[in-house]
Amino acid sequence: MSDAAYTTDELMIVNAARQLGSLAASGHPVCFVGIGLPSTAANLARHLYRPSPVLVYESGCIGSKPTRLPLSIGDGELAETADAVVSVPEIFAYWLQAGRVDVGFLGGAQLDKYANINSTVIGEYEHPLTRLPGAGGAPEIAASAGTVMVIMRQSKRAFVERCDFRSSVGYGDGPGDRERFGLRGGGPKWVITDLGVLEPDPTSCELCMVALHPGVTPEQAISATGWPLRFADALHTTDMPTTLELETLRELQAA
Amino acid sequence: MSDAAYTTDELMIVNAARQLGSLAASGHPVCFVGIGLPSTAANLARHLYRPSPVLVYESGCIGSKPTRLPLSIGDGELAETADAVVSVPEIFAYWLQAGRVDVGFLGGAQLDKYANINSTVIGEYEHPLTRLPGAGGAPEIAASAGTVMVIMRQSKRAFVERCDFRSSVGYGDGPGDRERFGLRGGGPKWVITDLGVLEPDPTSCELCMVALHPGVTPEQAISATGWPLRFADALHTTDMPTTLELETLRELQAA
Amino acid sequence: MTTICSLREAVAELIHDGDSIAMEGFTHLIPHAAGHEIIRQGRRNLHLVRMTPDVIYDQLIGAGCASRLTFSWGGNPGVGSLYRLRDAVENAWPHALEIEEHSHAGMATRYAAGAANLPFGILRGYVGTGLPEHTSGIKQISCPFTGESITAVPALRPDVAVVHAQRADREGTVQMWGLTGVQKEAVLSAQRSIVTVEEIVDELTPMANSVVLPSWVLTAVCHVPQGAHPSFAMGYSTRDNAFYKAWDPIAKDREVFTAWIDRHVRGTADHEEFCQSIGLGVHAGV
Amino acid sequence: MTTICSLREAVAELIHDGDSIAMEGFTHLIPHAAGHEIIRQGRRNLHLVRMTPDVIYDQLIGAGCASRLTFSWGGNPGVGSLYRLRDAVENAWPHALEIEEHSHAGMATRYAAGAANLPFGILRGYVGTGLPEHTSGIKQISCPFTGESITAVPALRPDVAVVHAQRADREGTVQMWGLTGVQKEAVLSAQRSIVTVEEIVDELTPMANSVVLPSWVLTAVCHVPQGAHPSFAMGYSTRDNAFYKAWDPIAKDREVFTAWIDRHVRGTADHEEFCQSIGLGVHAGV
Repeated sequence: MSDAAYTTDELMIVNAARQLGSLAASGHPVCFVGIGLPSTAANLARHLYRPSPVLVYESGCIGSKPTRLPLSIGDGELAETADAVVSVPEIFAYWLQAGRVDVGFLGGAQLDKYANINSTVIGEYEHPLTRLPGAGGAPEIAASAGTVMVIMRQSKRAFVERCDFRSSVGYGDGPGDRERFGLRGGGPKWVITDLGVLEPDPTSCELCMVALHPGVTPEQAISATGWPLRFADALHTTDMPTTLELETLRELQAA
Repeated sequence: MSDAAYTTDELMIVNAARQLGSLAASGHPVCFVGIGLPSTAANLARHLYRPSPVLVYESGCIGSKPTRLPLSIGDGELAETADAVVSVPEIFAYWLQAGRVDVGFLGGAQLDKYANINSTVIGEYEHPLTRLPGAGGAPEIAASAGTVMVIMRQSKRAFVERCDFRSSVGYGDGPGDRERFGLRGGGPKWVITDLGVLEPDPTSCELCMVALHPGVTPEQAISATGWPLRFADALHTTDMPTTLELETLRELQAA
Repeated sequence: MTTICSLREAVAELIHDGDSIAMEGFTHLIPHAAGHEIIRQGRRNLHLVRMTPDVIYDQLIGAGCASRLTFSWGGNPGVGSLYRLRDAVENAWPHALEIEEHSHAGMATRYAAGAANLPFGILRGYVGTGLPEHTSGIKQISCPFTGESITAVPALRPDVAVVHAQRADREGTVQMWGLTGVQKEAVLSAQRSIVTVEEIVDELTPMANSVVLPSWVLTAVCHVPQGAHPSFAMGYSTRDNAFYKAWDPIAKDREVFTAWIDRHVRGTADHEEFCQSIGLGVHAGV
Repeated sequence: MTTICSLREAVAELIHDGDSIAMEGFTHLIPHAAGHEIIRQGRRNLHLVRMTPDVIYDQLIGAGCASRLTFSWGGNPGVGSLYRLRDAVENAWPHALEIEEHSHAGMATRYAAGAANLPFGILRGYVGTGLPEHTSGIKQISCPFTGESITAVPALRPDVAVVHAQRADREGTVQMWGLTGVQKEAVLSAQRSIVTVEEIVDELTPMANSVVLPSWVLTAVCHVPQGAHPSFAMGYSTRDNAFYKAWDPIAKDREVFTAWIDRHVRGTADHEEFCQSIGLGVHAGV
């Protein structure tokens, strides 16, 4: 299969779904998903892996099993196919904060080398160059989910040395900060990009490239990163999206 | 109608229902009711007065309209006929504590002259002579309901100078205590007994006899009270239960 | 005790210049018709409160109704920016908009505290983010039992809550189902409330996942079919995703936006005329 | 992830001597069969937690299973005293029972805090009563915004929660409806959980006023028809008011009580035999 046979969105979605698949081996991973790539990846994993991931939406749906991809987080299908529908205060208090979510998904406009994310403002807070949507559910997803998966396109503009604003915490300013902040969740474990996969170094907490997608060079990754990018010793290449993965994904998107 | 034509329970129920009826004139009074006499009185008032009282049960039922008297606070009929059924944490937080209840009902083993009530222990707490059920919903009903109606049989053993334990607060040790405790509700306004009706003196907060039931003498009331009982200047006699009141009540009880 | 009245009367009576108003609905059941009526009546200096400002507040902000916004996520879900919100924050157009920014969990906690008549609520949240530096109402307190540090946020007590629901009975008891978000808390936290409904019925039949708000906790109930459009009311309508996409170019340009508001909102007498104006049919019921 | 197993297995596996256990159900859905199984298996030194101890804890206390009780109202509703509870508190029979006493609102707040993974919860409560003097976990804290004094109570985090529900599906997702009290909070606050159900079905059809607990938050689900008796399960059974009244003379006397427990609980192998023993028919389903 040639490069042109899939889009970079599909590539990111397939790789995110695979990570969920690897977690599925030890039981249904409970995923707290937002709309867009995370929801698509989690739904793809639900079709590909057993035990299948459990989807929790911040709109209050627990265990949704949509047959088509939801267009918004409040899509009627999500409520209709859910095991339970609860209030928004409850979903955050009894489910996310309580530590019942295994994997949270985040994205944003900026990501720094400690996996902190900015989805609030570019520029100064009081006089922003660009006013972004804001933190939404991210601060508490980043704090309380068992692990966090970040899905973002890699570029010098987005992958920055330091975020203009910290909407959600990855590893703060480095080792020990999560503990200092009293954050219960494990923090970001995987950053899935259009170029490959980054993971935090276990010692320094700095995001390092652990895999590149087929055909991507280390130089491309370096030039798409705003900090001096390090690579894992065992840098590997991700598997090409399989026909099954792509067909399942496309059927889902066409439904 | 002779004395023997009604029981003292009926007398208390009818008089409690009348108080709710007088509140109904200014809109549906929202009543937080326990099982027993309060529930019976509130249901009687629901049949006799318009706008009818709204019944809220601590089991989570809001706006129950039982056709027969519930035997327990968790009677199926209460849930089936309710406008809404909510959780127990919600009924206490969003409804009682929020100040949405106009009238709370209380009773107990002991009542003192400042309308504090004991339903916890007779004797010392650590070595009780009699262990009673405990406070239940009473502390927060007494604190947060707009007003409180107490229904209790009057006797020297029950109407005491000072309660052995304070399960719920009336006026504490006198004027100013409710404010000092930060209690939002207005406190007990009526004590309906088998002998008559007591109300707190507006200045001293001490419970005074404002009415006696037909045929009851002041001496009877004095000898059934453990503190030097005072009487209102305008002491009146309650109206005899009417045929309509008694028939409606008995139909309810027979249903 | 609630009154069943027209939306025009409810807004005229209950929403005043300078009020704080919470119009809630999490994607589902967003009270758009009420937002339009506020624009029609020309309210000013409103303090808008809402977890997800969305298109409904983009319109109110662009129309000059608001001077303050309390929120946690301000975008057009699945589409992109709220350009009127951005223009107000970035360029003070049509005038400056003061913002007070929280997280979703924090906003939900604040509404719940308001509904429970508590002065504050607590959560594990915000710590390590940039929010506490810029938002004054975020403080750390110690657990009196464990000494652990926990975040406190002040209760929300808006002057008015506005929500949309599927139906009400003739006494004004309201029933909504499906995703009901933070609407119960918004209504119970507010001093006054307006509920627009798709339908008024003789009797509310029980529904799964439904929230019922008794008439006696509501101030006004208004019969406004399609009152959530372009959001939806499960059982009555579906989300008009095309409208959300079409909003993007309208909101991007001040003049296009103003012309749209003038024509479809200010230029119509009520929601029925608005629906005709944008070519939206009114459904036949559930 | 839940396991569907027998109640005997669930109790053997999940409830240990010395555990704190919360068996909840507010009049409706009280897990009596599970209480009997705990007596049968002879657990000791349990810390019993429950808003309304009721007949279920009267039996556990009288059978010598408990050394501690956390509660807010201990009576036989509509009937009178819990004589075994009283005998333990007043006379230390069969042995001393340490008590920790709260109000209903406080207990509900404590469960909700536990379910939300907060170390404490806040309410307007207890002030001016005798409870704070005798119960250590009641403290006043200041609102960090208004300075107002508010009551804090520690979260409840029982080792095991035990509840009864109408039904579960074959994966162990549980559905209960009608009055559901504080059961969701009890289950979500506990480390482990056991749910007994009237029926196991292929599919859970949606019901009004229902609470659904997904299989993955539960530890064990057990099929125990009539498992709430003498309490009830709406749609399956009605409250056995005669039993509650009949309990009064049984509980009043130590020997009569012990004989009853020996014969009907210790002398039966499981709930089915118990039902036969007391002459209770098992219903045919919803």
